[in-house]
Amino acid sequence: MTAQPHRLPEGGAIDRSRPLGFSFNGRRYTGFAGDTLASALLANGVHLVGRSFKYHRPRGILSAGTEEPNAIVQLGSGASGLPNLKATRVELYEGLAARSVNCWPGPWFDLAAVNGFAHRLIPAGFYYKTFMWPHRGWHLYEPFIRRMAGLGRAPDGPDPDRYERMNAHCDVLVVGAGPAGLAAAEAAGRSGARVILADEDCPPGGMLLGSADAGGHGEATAGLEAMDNVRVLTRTVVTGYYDHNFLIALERVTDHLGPAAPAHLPRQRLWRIRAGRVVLATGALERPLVFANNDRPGTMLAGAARAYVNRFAVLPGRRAVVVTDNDSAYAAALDLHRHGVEIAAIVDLRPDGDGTQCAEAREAGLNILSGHAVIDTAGRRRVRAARVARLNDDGSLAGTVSALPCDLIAMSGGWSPAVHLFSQSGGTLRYDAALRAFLPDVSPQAARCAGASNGAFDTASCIAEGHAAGAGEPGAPGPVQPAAPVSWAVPARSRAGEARRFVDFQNDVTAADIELAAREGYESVEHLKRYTTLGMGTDQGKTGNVPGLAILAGTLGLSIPEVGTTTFRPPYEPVAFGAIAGRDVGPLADPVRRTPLHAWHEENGAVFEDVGQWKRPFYYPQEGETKDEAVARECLAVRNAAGIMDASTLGKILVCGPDAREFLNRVYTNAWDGLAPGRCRYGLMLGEDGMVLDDGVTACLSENRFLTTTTTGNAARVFAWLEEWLQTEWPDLEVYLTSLTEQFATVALAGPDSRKLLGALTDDIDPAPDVFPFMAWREGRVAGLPARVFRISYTGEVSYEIVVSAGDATDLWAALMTHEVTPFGTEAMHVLRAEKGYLMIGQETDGTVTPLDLDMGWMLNKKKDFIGRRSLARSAMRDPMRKRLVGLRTEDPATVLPEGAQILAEPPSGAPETMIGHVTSSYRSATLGRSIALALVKGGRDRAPGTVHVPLDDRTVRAEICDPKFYDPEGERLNG
Amino acid sequence: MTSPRYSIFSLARNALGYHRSWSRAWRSPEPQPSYDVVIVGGGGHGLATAYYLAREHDAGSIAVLEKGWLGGGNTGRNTTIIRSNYLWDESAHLYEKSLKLYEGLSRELNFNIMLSQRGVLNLAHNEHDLKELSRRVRAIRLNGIDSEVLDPAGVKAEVPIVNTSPDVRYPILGASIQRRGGIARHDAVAWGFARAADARGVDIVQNCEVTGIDVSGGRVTGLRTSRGRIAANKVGLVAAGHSSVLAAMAGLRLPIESHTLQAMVSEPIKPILHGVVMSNAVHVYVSQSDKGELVIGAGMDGYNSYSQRGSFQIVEGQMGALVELFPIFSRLRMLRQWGGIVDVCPDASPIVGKTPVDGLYINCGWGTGGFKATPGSGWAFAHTIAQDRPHALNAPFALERFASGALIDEHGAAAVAH
Amino acid sequence: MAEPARGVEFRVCPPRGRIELRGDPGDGAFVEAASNALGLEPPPTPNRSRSWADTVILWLGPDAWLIEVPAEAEHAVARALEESLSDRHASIAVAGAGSVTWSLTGPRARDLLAKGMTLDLDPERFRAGCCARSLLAKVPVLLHRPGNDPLYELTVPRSYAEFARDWLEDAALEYADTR
Amino acid sequence: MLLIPCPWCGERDESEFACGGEAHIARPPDPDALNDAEWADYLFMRTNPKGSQRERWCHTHGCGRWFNVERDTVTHRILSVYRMGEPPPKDAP
Ligand SMILES: Cc1cc2nc3c(=O)[nH]c(=O)nc-3n(C[C@H](O)[C@H](O)[C@H](O)COP(=O)(O)OP(=O)(O)OC[C@H]3O[C@@H](n4cnc5c(N)ncnc54)[C@H](O)[C@@H]3O)c2cc1C
Ligand SMILES: NC(=O)c1ccc[n+]([C@@H]2O[C@H](COP(=O)([O-])OP(=O)(O)OC[C@H]3O[C@@H](n4cnc5c(N)ncnc54)[C@H](O)[C@@H]3O)[C@@H](O)[C@H]2O)c1
Ligand SMILES: Cc1cc2nc3c(=O)[nH]c(=O)nc-3n(C[C@H](O)[C@H](O)[C@H](O)COP(=O)(O)O)c2cc1C
Ligand SMILES: [Zn+2]
Repeated sequence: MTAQPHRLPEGGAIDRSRPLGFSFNGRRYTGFAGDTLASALLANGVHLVGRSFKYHRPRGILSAGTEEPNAIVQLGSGASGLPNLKATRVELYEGLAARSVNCWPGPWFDLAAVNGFAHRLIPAGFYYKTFMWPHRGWHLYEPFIRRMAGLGRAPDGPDPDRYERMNAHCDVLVVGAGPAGLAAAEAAGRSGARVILADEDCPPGGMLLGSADAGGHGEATAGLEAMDNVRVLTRTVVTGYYDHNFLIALERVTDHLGPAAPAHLPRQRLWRIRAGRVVLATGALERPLVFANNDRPGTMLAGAARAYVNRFAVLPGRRAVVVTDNDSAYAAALDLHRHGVEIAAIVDLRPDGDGTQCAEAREAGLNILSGHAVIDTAGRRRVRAARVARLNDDGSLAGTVSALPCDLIAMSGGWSPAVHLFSQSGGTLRYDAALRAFLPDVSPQAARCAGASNGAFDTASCIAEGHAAGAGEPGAPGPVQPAAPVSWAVPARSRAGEARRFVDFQNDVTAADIELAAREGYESVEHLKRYTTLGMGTDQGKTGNVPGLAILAGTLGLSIPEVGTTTFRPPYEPVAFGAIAGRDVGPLADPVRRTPLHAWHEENGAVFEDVGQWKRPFYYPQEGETKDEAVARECLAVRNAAGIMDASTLGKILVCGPDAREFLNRVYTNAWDGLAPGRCRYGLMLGEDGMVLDDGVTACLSENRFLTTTTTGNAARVFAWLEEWLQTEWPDLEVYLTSLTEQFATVALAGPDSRKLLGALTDDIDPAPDVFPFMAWREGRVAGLPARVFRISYTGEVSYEIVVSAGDATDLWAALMTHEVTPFGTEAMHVLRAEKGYLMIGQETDGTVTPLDLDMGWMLNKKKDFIGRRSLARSAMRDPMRKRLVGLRTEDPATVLPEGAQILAEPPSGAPETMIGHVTSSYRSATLGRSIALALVKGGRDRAPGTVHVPLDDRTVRAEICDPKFYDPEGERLNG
Repeated sequence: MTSPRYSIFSLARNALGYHRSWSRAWRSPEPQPSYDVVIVGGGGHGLATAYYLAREHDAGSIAVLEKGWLGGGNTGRNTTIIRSNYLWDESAHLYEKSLKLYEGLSRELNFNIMLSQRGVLNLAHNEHDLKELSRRVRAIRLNGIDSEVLDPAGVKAEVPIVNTSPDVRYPILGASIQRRGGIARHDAVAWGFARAADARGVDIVQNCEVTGIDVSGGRVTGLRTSRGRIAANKVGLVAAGHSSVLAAMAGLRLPIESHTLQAMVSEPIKPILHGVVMSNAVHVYVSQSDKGELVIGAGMDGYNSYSQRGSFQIVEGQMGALVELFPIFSRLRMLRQWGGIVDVCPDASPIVGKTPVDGLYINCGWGTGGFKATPGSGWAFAHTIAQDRPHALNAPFALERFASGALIDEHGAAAVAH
Repeated sequence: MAEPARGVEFRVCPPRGRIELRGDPGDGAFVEAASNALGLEPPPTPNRSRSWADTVILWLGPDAWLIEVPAEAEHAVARALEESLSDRHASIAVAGAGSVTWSLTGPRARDLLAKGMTLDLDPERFRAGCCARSLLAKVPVLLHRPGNDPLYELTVPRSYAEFARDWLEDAALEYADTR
Repeated sequence: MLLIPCPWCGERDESEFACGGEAHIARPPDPDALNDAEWADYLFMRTNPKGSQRERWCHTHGCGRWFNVERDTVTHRILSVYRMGEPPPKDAP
């Protein structure tokens, strides 16, 4: 096995029959199925994996899990590259190609390591104190700082992978499949509850996988798989805990397969889980010890070293110093020893280690140095020796320092229960001085921790707690271990050494930085975090936060609970943006709404406009036509002959009931009392603030039934608005609303020929103006189809809106097209209505415009109350200098003002100018052979006749205020 | 009380002593029994108010009371976008004043707030957006503020990684850009103002929650706090998300609702995005911090909240939009998400001015966009408190506008939170 | 056994008649008149359907129902309702052309829907005879479980139909083959 | 992500609902009787409490009904739900 010199000849949960080739920084290696990238690198003797964020110090592998701060790699390249992955969480596959991040040319020799020499100049927060020269000079420095910062690189193309989202419901969600989680899932499963058990690792087993006494969990898993009410999700990290027991989990569906992933499967699946109750059996995370140069490759957590030998059959070193302030590292020492690692010493910070553990270690012949500490290390790219000294009772250094040669330092600074999700749930934490850990206290949600995440650190109580939690029974408090004197940071021999005691490995935050922050007044733990960046790396301080805040507490002379923790926030483990977006990307990014005539428009070359989610034909260019030419042609066709437009997107609401009329009276500004069946009326709707909300035509179908039309963009909003008033304010009104927008298609037929055309298409509707006047509607058959025809006009021409069942729309359109008609789009409609000075909601209005501003005071009925009326009486609404609607004629008829252009009373004289209004609509009118514009101008038509000035980019255009009815002001053509 | 000047030289000098002799950036004083002016709320706006009061006015003794840690409110959790391209004159003038102050702030405070004027783009995705954008840019320019319109090619030139393909669900049809806009280091703004205010004698009292406001004869007389009663002649409420709660202590009702606004950061990556990109239509905005994370925001949660926790669906919408705009971000990962409590007014403009209670002033309602206003708001509010009348810059933003109807509707500017 | 089933079988249902009925279920006369016209009482229980012969009535809201009838009967049934309810406060609207209905069957039909819907579709909870309005991938839909086969009927507003179909087909790629 | 108990449909995901803000703000029966400030109070002023708030929600993408919810604005716990027109339950736990 020379290819993997540090692989044990047997053992481990790896599949030796499946060797896998992979590369790291361009060099080729082999590992086995079941390896992580980290374990495979260790098997090949690679400890130096990357460089740190700020000082570019050589870094190795600290952990064997998600808490990893150091071993950050870039996977793959190009569009499918993945930055910032933790080597400890990447499962090995054939062909995997990884690189170190944030170092150049590589981790072995990294140019930016000069930062390390400047270490002393750039402590925490140095950038706040400098880079202020010259005045506004930050932009000179920023690019350099930016280039130094950041870890991996973003892919360089669109993501080739798919992501899915899945909604799931369960009675019990169990997070974590260690002994506690397995027991919980089993107990909950037996009760018949719907259970989901999720674990970020694969296979299930939790810490058992990494301990020598593995086994047992296999059986438990098999038992679970036999229950149909239990769903086991492996490679699934529960990463966010939101309100009302909503959690998200990310399943890595094919990440571990690499290029062999089947194409039809998503790379990842985001589970959105609504759980009745949640059992958090998320285990505990081991903490590093803080001593000088504790970051050299070859220094790792004791539990991780143990996992590497047991689970992966990898020797993380040949000669180890185990350093600890608690019992758990003894098991690691023993396991390492059993697998042939020479234990140079177990260095125990406590004056006397625990009896049983010590005894076992002594029995095995291990050298135990109680009351000692590792105070420094030697080596550069790999640890060569641990410097060990005796500690006084107060934690200060005593006696001489000896160097213990070693290539592995396995350290344990105690365990932090993984309370992240519990805390995200809104749960409070309490500090347990005996365990030296924050434990879950009370959650406002149905959440409960079990096992190591609840402070139970032996397997039997984990199982017992898991069982109780799964079954929903009260749990018994676990055994409490005796308090141990502890030093959260081992002093160093020199000040330089003190400044190299790392707490947050990824962001290079040292104990000295924490002390500096405290000294400068950044005393709150939240200030500490933001000033030093402690815990802000990709690991979110899973290992370093507790030692960090403990050091702060020590510096300030406060207790640890007084200092408290920073806020735990989702996600527990980072989640790809693509996985959150799921399939809401590309053409599926947002629903598209299409009218029944969409296919025809598409086939006939329509250019579409997005109006909300709708696709509407904007104009229909013919071969070689520009937009302006097409629009002009369409407009002229309507003015001179006939045009048809798809108006199906207009909102249609059936208002039905004995109080329908009264209801309309309240929601529209005008009165509806006199509207007889067969007739329609234009209505204006305000918000309660008096601002114009929407407009449209309402037809009286029968005494108690009205059909109301809304603008396209406001259809849903108006429907909701009306329902809201009915249900919440006027439940006594007997009115029912039904949306008929989808049921009917509307085709507007407009132009002087339209009456004749309609006549040709119907036998039972007499279009003669005296029997079918303006603002009337008739029911009958058009082109043989049952239809309602409304004689209303938005173009100023004789015009009809023909409303048929959506299923009949294409037949109607086809029948119309057999005549001399020109299809026209929304842009021509905009021009035609502007020629008439008709307002368009959203263009002349923007939520700040009242009917008075639009000179539509005549629409305000004086005899009744209506929504928004009172607001129109407020003092600011009566200001004569409010902006009001006018027409504008440019001096030069060829000049088309840009919409949105601002208007001045005087020629521009230099900013800031006094603006008196703006152009709301502006077009070239083919009918009139000149430009026209509508505008909102202070004082409105009180300024007419008068000249205003419209500054454009390169010149100022003069224009005359005029009546906004540019075309046929008397409205004769309506009856034409 | 003078703290040493910060410079590369003081940094080097201190390095020799292993940084053991830096003094506190601000003191941690016990609250005095009485002050001439008490500012409630140690966010950027409150600290800036205290600073300008101490620097530009003869206001007597000043304290800032903060219930938690200074800068821990929205100042410490915003997406740091700074710009002054507002539609209405009133807003444009106020935000531009603020931007101007920002431009000299690192020097002024002797604290590097890392103002990075990298340009802010607002994208347009449909005809209606384009028209709005044209209107806005023209108004802004006539107010003497820089702003330009970009076509899709111009957008691509500014931000090469943005997807300007016409074949997407909501293609980019254009954009406006304010080149003087950008981002700044939010915490540094709070800390810099705190340090500078402290140096001018302002007492900044943290962990001091105001629990009651004493009013007698229509005049404010003092405050009850978690650290005892503090008498005051004048009180400025600058408590952002908690404004309604404080106003209620003085018997006032405000046209304000508190909502959660969420934000998130990605893992840090090498520089990839230079400017700040915002899109109202698809609802997302993003910039890359100097540390390398993408800082991303979107719209507010739809219900009132004082929880600093939001709903995941907002994040999902935000990510859909982001990946649409920047397909190459799909494989980057969300590192952390959080929420802040924003105080929103019906017209999406702030309230800065006097209240019906004598000696009680209010500065609130900045909603989703007040970080950019921090120095300007503090400057104008300090004037208002010191002179007992609003400055011309903030006079239009009085509470009375809700009765008169003279609202300053900036929904267009704030349709997306920023 | 037949051929190995595809994960989801997805079919467009033939056009059907639909009528949206609104009225007060507390008004006995309304219920009686509606029942007389329909031969079936509008279900008073939220999110339940009721069916007899060709007629299905789905609960949409506390005073709203969707009546499904054969396409050719749509207008006749609407007229019958109108007549029978002429003296009651009620609203009757023909709505058949406004939406399309698809049926979904197969072992992965539930998973397919769960990708886009937040409803709890557990077969024990969303049983035969259950119906609900909700959202599927931001599209307002009406989901109905008429019986055990077809498992689900999904009714989508007409304007969204093409989008929703694209979405479902894309979502089903993963289940194209369960072999 | 809230789980809102619609009085008709039972618990449904927040995405199906729209929040209508503070409840029980009745429209003044005679708006003309109010001065501008009083009208502004109805239009704009809100209690915006920190803690329990009575507010209106609509099950927009479900049964379409508006109803009242009593919810804690800090914990987001839903304390009670009652239909339009019903009085708020007293002393919800
Ligand atoms: C996610 C998010 C993104 C944003 N993005 C941007 C952006 O990109 N650009 C932009 O311009 N704006 C943005 N904003 C808005 C901006 O953050 C705020 O408008 C601004 O920071 C408000 O500052 P402030 O000082 O008024 O409030 P805060 O910083 O919130 O300060 C108010 C302080 O009052 C304290 N307080 C409250 N009650 C009491 C009491 N009873 N006693 C004592 N103290 C009290 C609070 O603890 C708090 O510290 C964003 C906001 C959020 C939440
Ligand atoms: N002091 C000590 O000696 C000590 C300390 C800690 C743990 N232990 C041992 O560790 C074991 C603890 O058992 P346990 O079941 O409580 O924990 P565990 O660590 O065995 O299992 C936790 C499981 O949760 C998974 N997990 C964590 N967070 C997750 C998330 N967000 N989403 C999905 N999965 C997640 C992990 O992958 C792991 O498999 C016991 O055997 C105990 O003896 C000992
Ligand atoms: C501009 C900005 C950048 C941030 N960058 C990071 C970051 O790099 N890493 C990190 O963990 N959090 C980052 N945060 C988020 C903070 O950790 C924190 O979540 C936020 O300030 C809200 O505070 P809270 O989560 O303590 O409530 C950033 C926040 C802001 C506003
Ligand atoms: Zn409902």
